[in-house]
Amino acid sequence: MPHQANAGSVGESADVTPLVQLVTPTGERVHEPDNAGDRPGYAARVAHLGADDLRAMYRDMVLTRRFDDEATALQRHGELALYAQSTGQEAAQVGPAHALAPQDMVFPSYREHGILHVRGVDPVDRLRLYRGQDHGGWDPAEHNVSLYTLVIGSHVLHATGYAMGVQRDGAVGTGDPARDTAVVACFGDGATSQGDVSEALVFAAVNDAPVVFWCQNNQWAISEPTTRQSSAPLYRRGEGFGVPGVRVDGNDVLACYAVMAEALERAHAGHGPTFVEAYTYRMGAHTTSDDPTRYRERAEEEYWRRRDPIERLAALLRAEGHWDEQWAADLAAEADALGESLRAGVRALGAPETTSMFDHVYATPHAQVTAEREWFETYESETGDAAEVAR
Amino acid sequence: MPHQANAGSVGESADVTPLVQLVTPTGERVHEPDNAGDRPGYAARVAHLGADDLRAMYRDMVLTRRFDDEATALQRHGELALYAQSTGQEAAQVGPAHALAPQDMVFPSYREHGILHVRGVDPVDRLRLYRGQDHGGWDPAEHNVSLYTLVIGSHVLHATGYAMGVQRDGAVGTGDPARDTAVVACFGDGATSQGDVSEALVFAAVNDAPVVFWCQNNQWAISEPTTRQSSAPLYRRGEGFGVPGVRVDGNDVLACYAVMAEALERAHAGHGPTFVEAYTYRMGAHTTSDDPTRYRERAEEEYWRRRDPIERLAALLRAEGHWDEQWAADLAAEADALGESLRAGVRALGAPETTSMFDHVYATPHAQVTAEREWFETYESETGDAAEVAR
Amino acid sequence: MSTETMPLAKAITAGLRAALDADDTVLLMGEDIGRLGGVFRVTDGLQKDFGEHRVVDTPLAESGIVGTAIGLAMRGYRPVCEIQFDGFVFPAYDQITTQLAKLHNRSGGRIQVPVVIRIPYGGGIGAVEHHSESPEALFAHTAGLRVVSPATPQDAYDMMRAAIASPDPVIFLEPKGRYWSKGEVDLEAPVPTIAADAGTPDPLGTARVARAGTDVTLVAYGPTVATALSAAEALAEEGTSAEVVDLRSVSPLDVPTVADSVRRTGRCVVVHEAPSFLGAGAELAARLAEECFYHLEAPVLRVGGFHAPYPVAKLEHEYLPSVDRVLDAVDRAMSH
Amino acid sequence: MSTETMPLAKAITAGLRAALDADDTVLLMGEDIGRLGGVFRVTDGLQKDFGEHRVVDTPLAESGIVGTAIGLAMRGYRPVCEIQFDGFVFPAYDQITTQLAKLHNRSGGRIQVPVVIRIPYGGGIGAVEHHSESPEALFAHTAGLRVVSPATPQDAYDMMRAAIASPDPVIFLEPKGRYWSKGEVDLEAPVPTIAADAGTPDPLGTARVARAGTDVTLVAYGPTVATALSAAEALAEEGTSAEVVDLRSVSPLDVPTVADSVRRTGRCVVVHEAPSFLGAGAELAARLAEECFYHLEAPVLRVGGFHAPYPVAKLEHEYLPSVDRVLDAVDRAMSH
Ligand SMILES: Cc1ncc(C[n+]2csc(CCOP(=O)(O)OP(=O)(O)O)c2C)c(N)n1
Ligand SMILES: Cc1ncc(C[n+]2csc(CCOP(=O)(O)OP(=O)(O)O)c2C)c(N)n1
Ligand SMILES: [Mg+2]
Ligand SMILES: [Mg+2]
Repeated sequence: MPHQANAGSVGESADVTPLVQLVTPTGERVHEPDNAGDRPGYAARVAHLGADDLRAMYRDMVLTRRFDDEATALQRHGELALYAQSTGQEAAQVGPAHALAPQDMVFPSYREHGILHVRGVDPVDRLRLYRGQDHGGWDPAEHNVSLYTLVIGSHVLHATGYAMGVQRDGAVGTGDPARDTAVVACFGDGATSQGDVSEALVFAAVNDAPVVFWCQNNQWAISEPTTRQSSAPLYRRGEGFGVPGVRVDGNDVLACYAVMAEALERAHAGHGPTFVEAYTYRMGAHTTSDDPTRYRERAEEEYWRRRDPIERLAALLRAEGHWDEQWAADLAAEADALGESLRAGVRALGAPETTSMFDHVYATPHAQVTAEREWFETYESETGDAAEVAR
Repeated sequence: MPHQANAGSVGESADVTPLVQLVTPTGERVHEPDNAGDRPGYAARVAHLGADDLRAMYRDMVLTRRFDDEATALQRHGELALYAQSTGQEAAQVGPAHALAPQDMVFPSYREHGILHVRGVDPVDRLRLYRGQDHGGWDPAEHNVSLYTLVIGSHVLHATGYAMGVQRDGAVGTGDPARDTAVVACFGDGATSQGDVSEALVFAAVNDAPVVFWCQNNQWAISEPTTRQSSAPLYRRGEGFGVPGVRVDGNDVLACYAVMAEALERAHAGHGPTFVEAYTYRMGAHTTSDDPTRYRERAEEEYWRRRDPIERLAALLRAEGHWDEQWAADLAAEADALGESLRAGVRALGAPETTSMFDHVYATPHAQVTAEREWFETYESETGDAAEVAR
Repeated sequence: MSTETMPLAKAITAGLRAALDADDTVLLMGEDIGRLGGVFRVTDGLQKDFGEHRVVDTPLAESGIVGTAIGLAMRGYRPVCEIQFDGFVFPAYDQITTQLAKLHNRSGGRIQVPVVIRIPYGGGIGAVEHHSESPEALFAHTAGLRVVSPATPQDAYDMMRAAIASPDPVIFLEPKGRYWSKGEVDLEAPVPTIAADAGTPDPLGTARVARAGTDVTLVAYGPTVATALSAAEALAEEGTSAEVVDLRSVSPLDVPTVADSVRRTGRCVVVHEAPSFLGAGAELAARLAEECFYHLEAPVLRVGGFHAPYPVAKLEHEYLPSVDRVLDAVDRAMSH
Repeated sequence: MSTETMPLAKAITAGLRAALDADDTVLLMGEDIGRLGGVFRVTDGLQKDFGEHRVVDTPLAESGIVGTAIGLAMRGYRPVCEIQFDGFVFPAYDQITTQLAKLHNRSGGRIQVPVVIRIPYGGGIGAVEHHSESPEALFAHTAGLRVVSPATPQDAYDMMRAAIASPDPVIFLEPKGRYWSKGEVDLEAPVPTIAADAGTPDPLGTARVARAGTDVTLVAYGPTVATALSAAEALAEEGTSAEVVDLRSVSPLDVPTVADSVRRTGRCVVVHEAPSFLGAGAELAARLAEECFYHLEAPVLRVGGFHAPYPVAKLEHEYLPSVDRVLDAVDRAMSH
């Protein structure tokens, strides 16, 4: 993968696929020249990250992977209805998450387990939806992470609107790093085809909204390759709307950090939105219900297995002398502990109250809900636990 | 307005607004250099047009303007419910219409009176919808012009789907000028914000569909200036989808002809879609219900009145010695005759049969319609003409 | 109490103005609502007084309008979206149905999305296609939305302020054919709140008896309330006493108020412009049969639009429920 | 007559295959319908056999799918669109409601848009949000669309071919919870045509008496037909004879067939998964009251989903109409 700085510039022809990369697949640093303009180049944006920072990223990626494996196993054991893995996309999630300010707001799709992990959303809560236990699962205000959105693309408009609210709150361009707020909308390559995503680009551009469009191109939308969604590289999607674009190596956690840092800087300063295509790969199935052998080649999967983002960062840590066997062993133990507590936590989730399906339909009394709830309560009390009745 | 060839090339920075122009506002020819590639330049694409061709275009523009004036007057006299003028946009409609092959299919919005005129759609039929007489008005198959579409942007997807049908019919890339078929989708600057238009770009690009996106940027969407819809020039909208774009001087009928001819050539040859921004101006109100004094400056209207596309072509005809007073007088008489026959034709349209509202709801029997129609017929026969009953 | 006479449209303007004045988080968004004041001038003057950041001319994209309004609501704002005409709400249908209606529930009550969607709706104005439709049933079937329509200027004023104050999303259907009918409005009236009980002065959740009567109940809302009242007038001349109930809300339906009336009259005709087939009248007929089975002397009859696209303007008065069609239905109900 | 036993899903596959075989203008479009064969494998093998131009993997954009299908139909094709799950049809709602439903009418009959929209719908499969909904009322209220749902493999096969042959657009709701229930299918059966009269073998417009009975009429369609049949079975053991009518079509509703049954039984319970509020049961209740007022011994009762978002999988069997809830409603109807 060739490295090319200033990737998003309009001057590139569509045939070249410029890619911001700071670490090669074998773990060597890429020292790109500084940008021509007055802003720092991408390499400069990671220069301050020391061994501890890199190890923290590595730790988050490893724990995210473990979360994936455990959740997949839980699904296989019937504890979850479904699960969508992030395996292979850890760099494209942990990197940007590390660049966020606490007040920044993230709108995930359903696969951003790495971002949710870094933001501190409770691991068990993250599986409530996949268990069929809850349509949401956590309080968006607690960690500034909105809920999963399953209708592809819808939340990209919500993120844009939220960013328009941030503007109205005067929380951009103040120069106060604790106040200036950006919003991140996460979505996939397939989602770019949805009208809502294009409309979000329209609204974000004309309003200079502080939003980062973080598109993880994992090269598949279930069984459809990205070529079915676009004949132009996705990082260029925003240009014609007035949103500058950049393509980053999504398996390079430092490059993802740097590109997100730049986009956030723009947003915080009030300079408007950025579209980022993080070029990565969905190493697993679309979800636990999917069977990728029906539509893609094992050779392709093999190719990408050799580009595992976790191994790339491990190689860098080793190359730069930051690898420490004791630390690695501790991390493995921590991952085991996470797995155990996740298994226990998920299993401990009881079934919700049957009447809870009438909760929060409205925030205020609504005669139809009230009447039906009353009927149901009477019916349930008369017939015993209706849940036991087979259909 | 600076002329710049090769307007759509990706290499231009967003700040420049390159514009294909072949005739200046004062009627002088612009002899642009040929394109760098192997295709002819824009000037070369109009070189074959002789005096008769230019006069035919002029005639069509004048008759379109007269149609507008008469329809507006008919609305003022209560004969039409509403009317949307094309005044100021005649070059952006007559130019491309002259470039079409008979088998090409046009999907208009509601303002393409110039295109409908050139295609031969009966003038009275074109006003049935505006009279509140018919939701359509003509047979799309007769002149290969689809119906007006009032929901902004919807028909751009229909055009794209139609073009996908053309591909399946094997009617592209045959080299047979009587067979190769293109599809034109007409829409405005405001429409570019609709998700459907972006989705049409997605579908057209991945399918290489033979469709031309003909966007008339008349600088207003009712009261909103184009800056509320996009912060990038509209001709660039398609690039990030893989659809090349070009901006043409929409008040220059020859430039519009040339740019459309190029786009059609691409489509006919099977090389895929093109996005054209015809930069023009809505000289009148949005519709007869609108009052533009509430939102735009008289000075702006004045500026554009001096750039009237009809006068520009007249100046060219004069400059090149093609103006002929007898011909001009005949044309004025023809316009008068059109006005008269339009007035008479519209007035002669009776009211539709009351039961016709049940016609063509379905092409096959549908019990609900049958029952309601029967009820209505009985009710009508029992109560006399229900139309007379005041509400 | 200082009342003013004003058309329904201006009462809505007054309601918007009052809400903008009272609460900085209220903002209006829509196409052409700024300098133009909206195609019906309902937002006339508001951008001038409250600025471009509170009265926002949006791009021409209804899904974008509602989707960004949801995001603004999540950030603490109370957006009031204008959809230019009824027939143009459908590009936003997904955002309304899968997001706006469900976010409060999805979040277990942690998120509120107090978004109001204003839709000038209904026919009778001689317009072209897509400008005269009545889509209320298409929203009321979905849980999570309140669907309301005022019939008088006072209700328009009160219900608009109540809708904006509501923590739940509200589809606010403005009977555009009645925009210019006038009535008294008390501009000092308190903002009504949504109540748990029928019988409280809660115009977002309770019906209103617009005219008392004893022989037949006419049920209407929005634009057809005036039709029902005219029919009642005509019936009175013939010696039939009709009670007119103005539902005001389609979701929820105030069934107790209607049932109470029907138990007294024994007969009921529901009048709305939307197609009868699967319209609000169907639900009411089903519910009244359940609640008043032994009181009904005749089936609940419906006078509504037909199962056909809204017709061309030249035929719309054949399509719309007219006083005569209401009288015809009352005749049928009385002769049962 | 050569019949084969197959699950309902495979009967749909067979219907699609037969239509693709018989008519070159038929094409399938949707997300993941090609190599994957659709997430339910309903289109399994069809791309391999008919090619990428007839079985088309589309971009991820439902409005685009339906909008381009309309354009293809205008060019003479007969597109069959797959919407991956019920909850994802709403981005296409505008194209379906304002374009697909109305183009034939708008053009004065000059344009036909024979588009079929296949939607795996309904619950009971333990899925996450948006994957279990029943949106039929949201389509049936709009004139210009046919809305149907098969309950047996034979009907699935016949109705799919009839829908594709229909010159009108058809919303084809596939009861995904019953995809794997098996039945006999006659693959040589002629393609049924749409008829003007009730009583003809037209599965797109007429109901089917699935079980004869005398005491109460159970009306169902799609996934709830099996529920109603199980309830009838249970009732038979208790000595109550229930007739089960499988509507097959929600638009149009075959009221004569149901009314005929109700005139004999005097009691009726309508069962569907969609919320009762403003659902198809409401329309049927209203119509039956009109048609059989003096025959009804009890109000028409409805067993449906609640006015709440489709719940989490762990609660869906509380939400869905169960045999027990049907029996409860029959009890109430019988004791009226
Ligand atoms: C509107 C809508 N249509 C269809 C689906 C079904 N669906 C779920 S995920 C998916 C593919 C998404 O691909 P992409 O955007 O690339 O994200 P990824 O899953 O690869 O992360 C599809 C089609 C959906 N959830 N929403
Ligand atoms: C979906 C939809 N939303 C709103 C409208 C109302 N409307 C009619 S024309 C128009 C402006 C269109 O502007 P533009 O696309 O620039 O076309 P122009 O009228 O300038 O030719 C609007 C908002 C509509 N017809 N459809
Ligand atoms: Mg993907
Ligand atoms: Mg315009």
